Amino acid sequence: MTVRNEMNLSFESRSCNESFARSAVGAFVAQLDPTIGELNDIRTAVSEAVTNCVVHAYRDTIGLIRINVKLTADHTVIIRIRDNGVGIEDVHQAMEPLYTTASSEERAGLGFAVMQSFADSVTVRSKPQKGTTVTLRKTFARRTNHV
Amino acid sequence: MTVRNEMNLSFESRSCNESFARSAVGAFVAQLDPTIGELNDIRTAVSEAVTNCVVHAYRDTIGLIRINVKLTADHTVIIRIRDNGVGIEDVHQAMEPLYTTASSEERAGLGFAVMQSFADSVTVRSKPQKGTTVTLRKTFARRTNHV
Amino acid sequence: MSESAVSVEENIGLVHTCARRFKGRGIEYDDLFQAGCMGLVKAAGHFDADKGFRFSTYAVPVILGEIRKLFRDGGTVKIARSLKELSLKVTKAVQDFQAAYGREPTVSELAERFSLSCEQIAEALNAGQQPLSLTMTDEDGETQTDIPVPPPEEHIIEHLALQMELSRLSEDDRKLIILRYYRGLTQAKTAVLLGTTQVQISRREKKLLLHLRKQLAS
Amino acid sequence: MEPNIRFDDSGIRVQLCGEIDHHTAKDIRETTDTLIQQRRPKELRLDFSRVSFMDSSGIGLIMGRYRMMSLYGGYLKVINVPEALEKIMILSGLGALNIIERRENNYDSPQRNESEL
Ligand SMILES: Nc1ncnc2c1ncn2[C@@H]1O[C@H](COP(=O)(O)OP(=O)(O)OP(=O)(O)O)[C@@H](O)[C@H]1O
Ligand SMILES: Nc1ncnc2c1ncn2[C@@H]1O[C@H](COP(=O)(O)OP(=O)(O)OP(=O)(O)O)[C@@H](O)[C@H]1O
Ligand SMILES: [Mg+2]
Ligand SMILES: [Mg+2]
Repeated sequence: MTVRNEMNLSFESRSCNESFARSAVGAFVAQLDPTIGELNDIRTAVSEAVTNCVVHAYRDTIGLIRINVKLTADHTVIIRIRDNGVGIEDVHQAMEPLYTTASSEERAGLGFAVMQSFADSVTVRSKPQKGTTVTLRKTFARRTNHV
Repeated sequence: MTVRNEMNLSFESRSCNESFARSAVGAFVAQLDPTIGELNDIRTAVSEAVTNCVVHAYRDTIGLIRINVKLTADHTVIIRIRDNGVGIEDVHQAMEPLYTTASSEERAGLGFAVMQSFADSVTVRSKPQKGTTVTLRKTFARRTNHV
Repeated sequence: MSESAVSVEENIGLVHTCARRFKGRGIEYDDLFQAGCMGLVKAAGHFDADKGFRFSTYAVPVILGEIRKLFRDGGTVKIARSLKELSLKVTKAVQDFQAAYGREPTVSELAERFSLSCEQIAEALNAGQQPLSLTMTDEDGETQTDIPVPPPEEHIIEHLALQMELSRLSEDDRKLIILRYYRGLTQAKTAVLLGTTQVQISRREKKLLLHLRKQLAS
Repeated sequence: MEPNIRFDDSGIRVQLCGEIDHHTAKDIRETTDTLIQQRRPKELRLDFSRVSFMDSSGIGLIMGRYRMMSLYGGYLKVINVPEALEKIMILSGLGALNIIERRENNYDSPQRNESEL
């Protein structure tokens, strides 16, 4: 896996940054010349991960969200979204569709399910009181008429 | 000057990142609800500063370019573009319109002039062999029906 | 078929939950719901309760998978006109392309079509998916693009032709012009810097300007 | 994005597309220079109508082609400059070279003489 290009982004956990984050990641990933659908998938998955940092990791506080994006030579994008928030006790349970610790706020518990549907793979590492790292990975179809 | 929102971006000095950089900064600055023209001004000024890092600061090497963007409560955007490249001996001279050290590459020597014209203010700090920091500042016109 | 076949009706709530998630992203709720129902029916047909999963665990990804397909066509919501128009055009182009070639266009194919960079297409899509206001909206919902007319800007630098002519001048003459017209120094100061007198600078300057004007006019 | 190239009586017209920056200028430069060297046109028209962004790299590009055309005894025209690019065109002083036409005129007219310069 040769990394061809890489970027780092960090910003505060304000909800107005959710759309910025997916836009910035989208703009970077566009270098791999994905299809519209593929780009949408990435943007949606990133949005879920970032929203989780805003809503859960830092709850009523403002903390730093860091994103690292790597583009590899084999048309794969690897996106790491990190926070230093409250962390997750039981990652397996948290990833279960419809599981949420914030049902009172009308959260559906669909975030991880959406990430899993929209990315090729999702891995989560978390430590209570330390923070959470979500890694999304997606390989774009190669096209012959690629520029 | 109260900072309302802030972000940091870093990426390698590859020319393909020039458009990504102005795109990401543009997406962030869009939060201040600039007009299309104001947004274009910012994108142009950022493009100049980033291109200078790619072309001059890191010349035939690849180095890190770091961008910090602050949005203040009074509708001002402050953008700092930093490199750890070759630096500039005489900043005053470098900022002179039409001055360029790369005329053989068809550079016009207009980068700083464009930044000065498209941003409200431009400050440059540089140390030979250490690197350069360009700070762009622009205040957007307030509009009453601002969202 | 499993004995414990699940009822689609009883689980329709799952579809609503999933569909709600994508509201306001440019696709009609009903379309989201219809796609989700397709997923639910599929999931119900294939579900095997003996494997120990809850039905929702199995069905949600299938429902989301169907909804996801909808976003392959893009879509628009209320946004600033220019961006909206673009994303409308992009959406239309995606459809046309798909009809013509039987596959989705790549970003660069669209970029080429619209004379934009890939990043801008990405931005246009962004615009199509969530309200990003770059302009003002009137009472009646008409959007009005606010493109400021740039003030008739002074030529803050001398023009290019002049630059070319300057490069043909002698070192001293060039310095004279630069000090006087780029740095805005007085004739007296320029004289000091060039080690001559103000009178000489004045004369030389007149001659040079005449010369340059002639060259530029030709 | 490949520039679209057209030949006609009065020379060559190159339709530029998308964003012109340091990264994209390289290809445009190579394409146009090959054309100029191979065909030695009397007139080279760079059509900016589909250019959505340009920074000073674009100015360098225009200047370079201007010089090159002069070298071969021809001339350069920059046509259909969109409003968004006017600011940078003015700033660059390119206006003084008399090579900018906001709207392309008499595109199909074969009579085009150098006195128009
Ligand atoms: N970054 C995080 N830090 C701490 N806890 C998290 C984080 N991300 C997810 N969680 C926990 O995992 C649970 C499930 O997350 P998921 O995104 O699937 O659902 P949700 O955020 O609760 O609801 P939805 O995403 O549908 O609005 C959350 O309720 C929360 O308890
Ligand atoms: N980040 C930097 N690091 C080192 N040197 C720089 C940097 N930025 C600018 N310079 C120096 O300042 C000079 C002027 O910069 P400016 O951007 O105005 O013109 P240019 O880059 O040479 O040409 P143009 O921007 O028109 O293509 C450059 O030629 C270079 O010598
Ligand atoms: Mg969530
Ligand atoms: Mg420059």
